[in-house]
Amino acid sequence: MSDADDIKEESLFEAPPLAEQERMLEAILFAVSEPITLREIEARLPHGCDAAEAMVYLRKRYDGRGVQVVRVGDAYALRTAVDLGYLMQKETVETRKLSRAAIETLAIIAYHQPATRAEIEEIRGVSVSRGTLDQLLELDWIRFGRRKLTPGRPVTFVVTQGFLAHFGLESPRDLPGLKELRSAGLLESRPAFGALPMMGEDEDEADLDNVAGQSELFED
Amino acid sequence: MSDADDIKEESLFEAPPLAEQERMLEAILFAVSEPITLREIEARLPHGCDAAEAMVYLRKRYDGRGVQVVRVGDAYALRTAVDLGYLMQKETVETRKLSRAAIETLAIIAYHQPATRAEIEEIRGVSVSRGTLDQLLELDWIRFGRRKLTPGRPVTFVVTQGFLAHFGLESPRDLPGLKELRSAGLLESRPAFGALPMMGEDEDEADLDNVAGQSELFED
Amino acid sequence: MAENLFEEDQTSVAERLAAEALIVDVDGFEGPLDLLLTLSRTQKVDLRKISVLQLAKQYLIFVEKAKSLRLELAADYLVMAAWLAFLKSRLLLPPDPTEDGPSGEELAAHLAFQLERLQAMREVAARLMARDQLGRDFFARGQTLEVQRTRKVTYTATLLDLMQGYARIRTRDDFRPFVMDREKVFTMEQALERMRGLIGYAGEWGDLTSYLPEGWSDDPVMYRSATASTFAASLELVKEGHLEIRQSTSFAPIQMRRRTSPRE
Repeated sequence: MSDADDIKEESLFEAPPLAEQERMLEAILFAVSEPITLREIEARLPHGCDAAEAMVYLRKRYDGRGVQVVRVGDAYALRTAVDLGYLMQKETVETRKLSRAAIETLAIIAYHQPATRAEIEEIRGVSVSRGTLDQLLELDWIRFGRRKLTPGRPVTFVVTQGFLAHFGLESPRDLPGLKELRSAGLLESRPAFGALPMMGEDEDEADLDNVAGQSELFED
Repeated sequence: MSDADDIKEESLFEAPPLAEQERMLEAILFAVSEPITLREIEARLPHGCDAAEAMVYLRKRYDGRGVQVVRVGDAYALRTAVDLGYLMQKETVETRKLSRAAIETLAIIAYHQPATRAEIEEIRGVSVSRGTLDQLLELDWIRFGRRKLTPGRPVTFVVTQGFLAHFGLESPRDLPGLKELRSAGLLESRPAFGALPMMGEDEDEADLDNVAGQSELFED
Repeated sequence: MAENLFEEDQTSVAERLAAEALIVDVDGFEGPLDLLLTLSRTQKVDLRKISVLQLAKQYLIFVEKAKSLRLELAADYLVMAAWLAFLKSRLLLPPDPTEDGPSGEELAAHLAFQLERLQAMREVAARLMARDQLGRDFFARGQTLEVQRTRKVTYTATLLDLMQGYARIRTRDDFRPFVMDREKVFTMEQALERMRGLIGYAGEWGDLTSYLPEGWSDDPVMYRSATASTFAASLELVKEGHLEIRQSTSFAPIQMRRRTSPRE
């Protein structure tokens, strides 16, 4: 291929001006409604576009508006400004009220992730009912993480992007009070030298159950 | 109610500044699932807001952006800019091979055009299903030609520009002839028969069928 | 959350509520740890400075009370009671140097840690739920997905496919119009085709039967069909002036030869 050809080819794929890229980004964010990553955005944009740069401009443009560009994990989404929520009473979705057990289980997974079922039970002092985890899984707020490299290779739970999106968190690091909990040593798993008796048998059972039921899915 | 009360009420419900009204309008337009009228918007906005005026500003703000405020009847909605619609299409193209029946039918039409259905059937030795012709019509590879000036005035089929474009032909005459097919090794054993025996009655029958089925559509 | 209320300074109310809770809401406790946490609140101190000994006593009193009220306690409450009784004795008696395992203080510290951790998790859970939530405080776009996922099926065929298709038809071994597509029928068209190819060589009178196609003489049905069509084809060729045909008497063999001179 000659030099002339090269030049021609380049000009064929020249990226649109940044202002246009910003428009495109805006349209895509608007259209998808679910958080979308820069990589996914770039896959939709014409060749040569820089989604990250366009995003900087777009976020600036929406600063202080009624609609906001929010970050969810490594993805972005458009959401109405929080202070205007009261205008959207009709749009409010009545979510099934979560049980206290479900809320606590969710918090434990979020703050201790990856968390095994045994760990959740140890913290709460009661066994976790299957229904609780099922409900959280169904809400797409938790998912299975990697198996722990401890005897029995128990499955773990982690929170999802859906969880972050729902609670308006950019990342799990933004969980309220995370720093304080950590500095207070409350997120460490201390060896429980058989302190509380009721866990022992129960824990094992739950793990065996997990291993049997999900080994195909999460063995890695 | 006294005048004093009126004044007091008004001041109590002083409308937010226009910029704020615009933010509210923006959030509402974004969150609602259907286009919304100014009246409905005002019902959601705090007392004293002027949705129409805020709308003017909001539309101006979105002018030229990737998202547009569009009017739908007497309602408004946010939509992605029309020129960016292509970014929102995720097309999965599935390519399938044309069926043998369709290829043969197409070939007969191409080589014998204009060809009646009866002629196609005669050459293929089996009846041509309606679906096959429909498929070819839908692909825009064949179209209806003039009716034949034979008893029953059967419709004929000819190939289209789309056909020529797809197969890289300038004209139907560019189709390789039998001789060329043979020399290219595409025709194996025997030489083609001379005249194809035409079955008089049959043709008529099929044509009558055609006429009955399609007279509304193709009578010219 | 209800627990947070207890930490306010209206202790009398909180105490009353807690006392009530102990009796009435036994089933409402989420396990012994939850009960211990509730009991610990009556100590009104930082959980780290809690008197585990006192807590153990309270718990055991609670269990006794429940028994006297004939409340059925789940097994794990009783197991916890036994463990706390053990812990209490450990904390009260001077440590036995011959005994292995953690000291009473270590066990107590761990229990305090567990209570503090559970309390902390409840607090952050409450903070988490108090956050602005999607669909309640902030909203995603209301209109349904605009991204079109179109599944487009395109049919392809190459010119080669086309030509091969055509070639396939035109070279079909026994190509005949489908209406005559019967194995044992030799059509007049076929016979005509065949005769046309043969008459060039028919200089001498030859029997009709000698013009029958090969393989058609054995089966009577095929023989009849081939004879009839060959005869008809012969007549056609006579009509066209290519052939002469004769028969000496009725049922005598029919003979034919190429016409060399035009008919008079």
